[in-house]
Amino acid sequence: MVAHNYVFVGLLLLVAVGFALAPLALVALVAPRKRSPTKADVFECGVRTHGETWVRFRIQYYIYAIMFVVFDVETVFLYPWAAAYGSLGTFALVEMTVFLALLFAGLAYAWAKGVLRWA
Amino acid sequence: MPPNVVPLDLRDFLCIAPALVLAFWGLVVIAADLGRFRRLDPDARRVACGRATLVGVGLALASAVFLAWVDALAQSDAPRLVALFGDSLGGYFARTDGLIFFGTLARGLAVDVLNVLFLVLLAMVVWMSTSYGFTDDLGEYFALMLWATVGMMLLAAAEELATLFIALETTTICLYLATAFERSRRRSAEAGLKYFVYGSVSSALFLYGLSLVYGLAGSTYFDAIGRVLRGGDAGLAGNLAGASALLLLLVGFGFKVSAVPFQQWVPDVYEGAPAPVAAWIATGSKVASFVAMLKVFVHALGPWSHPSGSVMGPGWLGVVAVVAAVTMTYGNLAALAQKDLKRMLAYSSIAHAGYMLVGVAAASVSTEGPASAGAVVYYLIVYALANVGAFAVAAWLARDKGTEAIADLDGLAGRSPSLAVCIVVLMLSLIGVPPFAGFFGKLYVFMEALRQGPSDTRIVLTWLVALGLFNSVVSAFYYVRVLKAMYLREPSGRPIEPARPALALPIAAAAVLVTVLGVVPGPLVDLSRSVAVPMLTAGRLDVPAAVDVPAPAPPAEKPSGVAWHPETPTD
Amino acid sequence: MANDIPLNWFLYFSAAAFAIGLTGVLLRRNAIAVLMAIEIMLNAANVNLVAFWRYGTPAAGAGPMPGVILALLVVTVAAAEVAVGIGLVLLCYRRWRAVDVDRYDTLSG
Amino acid sequence: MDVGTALIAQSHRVDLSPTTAIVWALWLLVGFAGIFPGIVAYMVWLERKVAARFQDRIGPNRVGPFGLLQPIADAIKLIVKESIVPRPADGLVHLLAPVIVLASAFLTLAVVPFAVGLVPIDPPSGLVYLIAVSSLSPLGIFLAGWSSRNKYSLIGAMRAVAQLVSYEIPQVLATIPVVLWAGSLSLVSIFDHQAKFGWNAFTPPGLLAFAIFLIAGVAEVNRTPFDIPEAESEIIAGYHTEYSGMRFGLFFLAEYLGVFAISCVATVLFLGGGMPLPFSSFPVNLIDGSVGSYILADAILLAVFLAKVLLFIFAMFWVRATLPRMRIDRLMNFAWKYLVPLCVLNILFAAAWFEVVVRPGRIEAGRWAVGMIGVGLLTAAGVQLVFWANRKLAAAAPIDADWPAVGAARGG
Amino acid sequence: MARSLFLAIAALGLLAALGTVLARNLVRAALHLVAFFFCVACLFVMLEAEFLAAVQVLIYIGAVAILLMFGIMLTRNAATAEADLSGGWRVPGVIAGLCVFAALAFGINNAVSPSGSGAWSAIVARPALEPAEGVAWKAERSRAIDDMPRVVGEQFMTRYALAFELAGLLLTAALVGAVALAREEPAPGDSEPATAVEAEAAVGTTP
Repeated sequence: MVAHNYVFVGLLLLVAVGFALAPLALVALVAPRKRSPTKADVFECGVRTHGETWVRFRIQYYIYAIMFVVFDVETVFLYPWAAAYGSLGTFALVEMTVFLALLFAGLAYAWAKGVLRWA
Repeated sequence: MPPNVVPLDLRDFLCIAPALVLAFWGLVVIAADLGRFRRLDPDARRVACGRATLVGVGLALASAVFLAWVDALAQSDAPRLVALFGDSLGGYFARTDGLIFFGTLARGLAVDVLNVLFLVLLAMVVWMSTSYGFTDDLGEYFALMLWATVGMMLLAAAEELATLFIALETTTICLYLATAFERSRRRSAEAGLKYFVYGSVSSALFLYGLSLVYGLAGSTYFDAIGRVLRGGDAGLAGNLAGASALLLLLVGFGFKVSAVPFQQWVPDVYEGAPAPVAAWIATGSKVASFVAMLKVFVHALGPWSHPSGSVMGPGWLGVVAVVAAVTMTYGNLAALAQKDLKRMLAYSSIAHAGYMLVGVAAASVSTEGPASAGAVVYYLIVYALANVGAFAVAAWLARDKGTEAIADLDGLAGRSPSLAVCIVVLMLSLIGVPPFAGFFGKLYVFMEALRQGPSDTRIVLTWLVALGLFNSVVSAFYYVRVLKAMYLREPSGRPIEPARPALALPIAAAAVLVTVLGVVPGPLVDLSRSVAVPMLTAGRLDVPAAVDVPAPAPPAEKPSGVAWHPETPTD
Repeated sequence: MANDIPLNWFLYFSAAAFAIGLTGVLLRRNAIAVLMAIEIMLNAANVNLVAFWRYGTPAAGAGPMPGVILALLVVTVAAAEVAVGIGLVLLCYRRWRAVDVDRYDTLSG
Repeated sequence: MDVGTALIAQSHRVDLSPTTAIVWALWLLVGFAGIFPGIVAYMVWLERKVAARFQDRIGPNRVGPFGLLQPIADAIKLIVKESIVPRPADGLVHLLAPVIVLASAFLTLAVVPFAVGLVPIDPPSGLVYLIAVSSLSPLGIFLAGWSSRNKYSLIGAMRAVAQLVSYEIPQVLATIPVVLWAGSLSLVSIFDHQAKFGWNAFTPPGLLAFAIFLIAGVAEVNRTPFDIPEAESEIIAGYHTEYSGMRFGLFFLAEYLGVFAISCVATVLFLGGGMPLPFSSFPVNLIDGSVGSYILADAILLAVFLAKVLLFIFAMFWVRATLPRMRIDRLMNFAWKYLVPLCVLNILFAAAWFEVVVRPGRIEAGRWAVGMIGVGLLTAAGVQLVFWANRKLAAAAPIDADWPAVGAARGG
Repeated sequence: MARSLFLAIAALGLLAALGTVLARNLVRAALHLVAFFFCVACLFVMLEAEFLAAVQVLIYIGAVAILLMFGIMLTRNAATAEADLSGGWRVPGVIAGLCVFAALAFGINNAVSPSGSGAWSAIVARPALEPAEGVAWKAERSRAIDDMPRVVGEQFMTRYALAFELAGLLLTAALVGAVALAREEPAPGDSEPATAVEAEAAVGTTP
């Protein structure tokens, strides 16, 4: 059954987490621990940290993120289509072409608008 | 082996040609704006974009009219269709089942009439958008308006919840964005965010209700839901899950049609949005939502309206009646205090939602079946026409003053006498003064409400009508303020400039249409009645259109369509 | 996986998540936090849809998986809503330098 | 427990009995926990050796013969080093971040069919699972940068995430043709399909998809020339600036595990998994149902599989030793303006290939030739089109004025 | 076994949801949200909709969460992205939430079907699946579970073709609108520093 697979995934997840944590536990036992205020400072090329951590990011990040989200959702529609394509007729190709064209138009729009330019 | 997949009939796309044209045209407008029109100066670019958009709307309108003609022909003279278009296409057009895309969408005259309405309104809205420059992103703006219309058309035609949901979201998401398009002003961005927050919360609530309905009925098709619900008698009485589902759906639709208590966003959004967008939210979105609401509540959930024959009993009829009463009273009273034209129109549109909800309530208990929903359709048409005109006035003010205070209209009659007359007509129609169409809209809704149903529902509806009449009188006060400003006051500051055609034409066209429909209401009333029937019975081939009799029980070998009925352990 | 989880359990979970999301919408002032609460509500509805699909008996002619399809559409809509919502938040932020819904006060209502 | 039975049952996709399933799962888990980190450790060794050769050095040579014990020494060093967490850091999230990244790389490997029956799980939507778990790593990277409370970490993390998500799209879209031809999202079905129709990379759209997948894959694991996120000359060490000792080691491990996983996935999707010959189902057709035949076939498959993976890994080291880092703007441009349009076109080419060659159900020489030439020309034209359009657009508009073609056109 | 697993996942999920709503730090809230999404994905697996589970992880955790994080980073001081809970609304908000839950819980508990028989609470077992024979819908659903991506594809290409295309339109509209709105207006006095790092780091501390 389908869900059996995911028991394994769950176990694997545990293994992965364990695999990550085990050496860290070992580190906690073995490694030296000498705290000092300077050491615990945030690293800034040897300069004392000033100001807050936050920097104002450019809006580009959002634009790329939104394009990513849109195309990611698109794949959710593309995969089932691709899997079913063999058992469907031409109409499936037509529909998908329309869908792809719509999404591609979004990309072309962002392109033409000049927002795909970093810096 | 996978069973053979029933292929999609690509001819189905012909029936949504107007929507397809608009969807495609949105891309065309963006491309034109980014390409050809980029170098024009702002005013010329705006006009060019607007004209380009109008061309698309015109194409869509042509296809919608063509489809209306075809569908009318299918009812009257089907063989001729076959003769005209050949066996394949003509035979397809002549089909009368009224459903396409595997039953998820309706086709037919009802859809065509609504499409024509949407397109006419859209043309006015697009035209008035060219009157003043509120955004730099013109191509995007017009495309979003077109795509919102696509959503509205399909929302009004949806016969199934998944399609309904995605169409609803397409509409509202486009409108959230369009609301925030006025870059020069903070309030536009704020209105967009407010609209978004309220809207997405309400659609989350709506979705939850929808999921419960799906669970209860086991299907997402309106007709199948109706059939399942007709099979039982529980109604809301013993079924808190059903009650929650209904209330949540009501929240969703209540938000979209701006019924109290889900109206908080309305004044702010109408005020903050650019006037054409506000016009489109107030008319197009409202029309589509009301049609969808009629379908969901009367067609799918109709059996739950008043299951035990008592209006205050456990059905949604009582809830809707209360909401309608509160909505119209609140809208009218709040509108009295407004000094800003768009806020006044916002509250008045809340009030109109109240009147139309009376019509929804009436349609569900009608003695003459779905035909009485025609009253709501008629009301929607005249309301939308008058309101588009009124918002064009707001756009006029926004163009010259940047704000929309009613006081800015002072003394308009002296300078633009003909337009002032048009505005008078629009206001009178909104009040419901004969002989304008608004009067017949109200009359018709109230008449339907009065002649409905068994005695106990009749009492409640009678009270509703009485309240509605009282409210109409109240509404006269604030609409008349506009007239008073135009005719009785002298302009205090700089008077507004005369309207250019982009503003004058929508106002005049709306006024003319409202007058014509008021003087000769017959044809449109008949049309509304006749389209309301297929609208609310699509897919219901077993039921005669006029009478709402319970469907025969589903065949015995099927598991009775009950979603959660425990499987008997025999298998 | 054994078939012994009652349908109700899924529904309770989803109802609780939905209520929490709704509470979040009412409690939070930060627009992005409101957005997150809305996502919780949408997910709750999705759990409902899929649970009804898996446990329920479909009405005739409804297709094999209306619940799943609806859930996928909801995922799409949710993604689009977040994209649009954050866009609007950014727009407002640029105007006000604040994300609290309460602080936007140009409109009187 | 009888491994052979489990093998056969798995490859015939029969439900195992619970005990067999559990024991089999434990075997596989042991394999996962034991073998892959070992492989990764020696990948590091290999990289150092390879890089050294490219730079005319010897590389690690002190610890053990040929420096073979170097990875162990490295591990010990990482363990005994102090793990410094900056004072203002968000402790729990700081710990969680590398765990997420590592788990993402680990979980990816769960669906890889290393050989017949030697696949931990084969869910019907395996490829979506694969993409889904691999899309967890941007989250971990972001959290690493955010939790450190360091400007450079945060900038590095934001850049890394922007890059990862940009290249995830072409990577995902490049797998669509494969799914389309196999008619399934299960990686085993994709393997089966290639046993029947030849390796996917040996078709025109498949080749294009393969190339795109590889490029995007290299970017997904942040390796040169796409290692902007940890561009040490620009932003210190990117998102893991504030990581030291074993916690840094986990990121390191995850990166190499990622390289390994990407190579495995590319092998399965495009190079016919462990099959040594492109148009023959050679070791698979040895299987006659006996345990011995399974073991034999699997031995061959596994050996070839690892050889192919090694080839990929070597290629990545080669690229790293040869190419400089790309500038971030060009990096993003390349993903969105070249790869994504190409992928979208390629999906249509893949549909054409399906109609011509795959639809009949088996390879026919005539149709295959027609497909190779027709679809091949189509694909080549598509590539030309995208590059031409990019050049054209870059030259026409002030947009992308910094793109090399334009720079050249304007005389520098 | 399955029941206790369910209870554990559900409890975790609800805790995560609560964390999302209550966490003051926005990134922490988003992290809780990710945990909630993950629990929902686990529930989808328990409902044998593993395709949806994968999609849930892919879209919500892989994309939506990232977008939310970017949104948080772009609007506020990341380290102190504290968000106050609304003061005046706290009590009514909690009461409203509790009321909604109570209503829904009663509804779930007492749900009477339209035909008047049975209740949700009576369902323990899911309908068994019969691969080939049996009632048509059972075979249909069994295929849907075993081969979900393909069946979803078939459904989207046929029955829900319109919803599918509309989804595409919706995504495009969201992209176009959001890009148009978020696009940086080229301000005249705004001279950007030469390199990316400077641009990002220099603005630094101005709140």
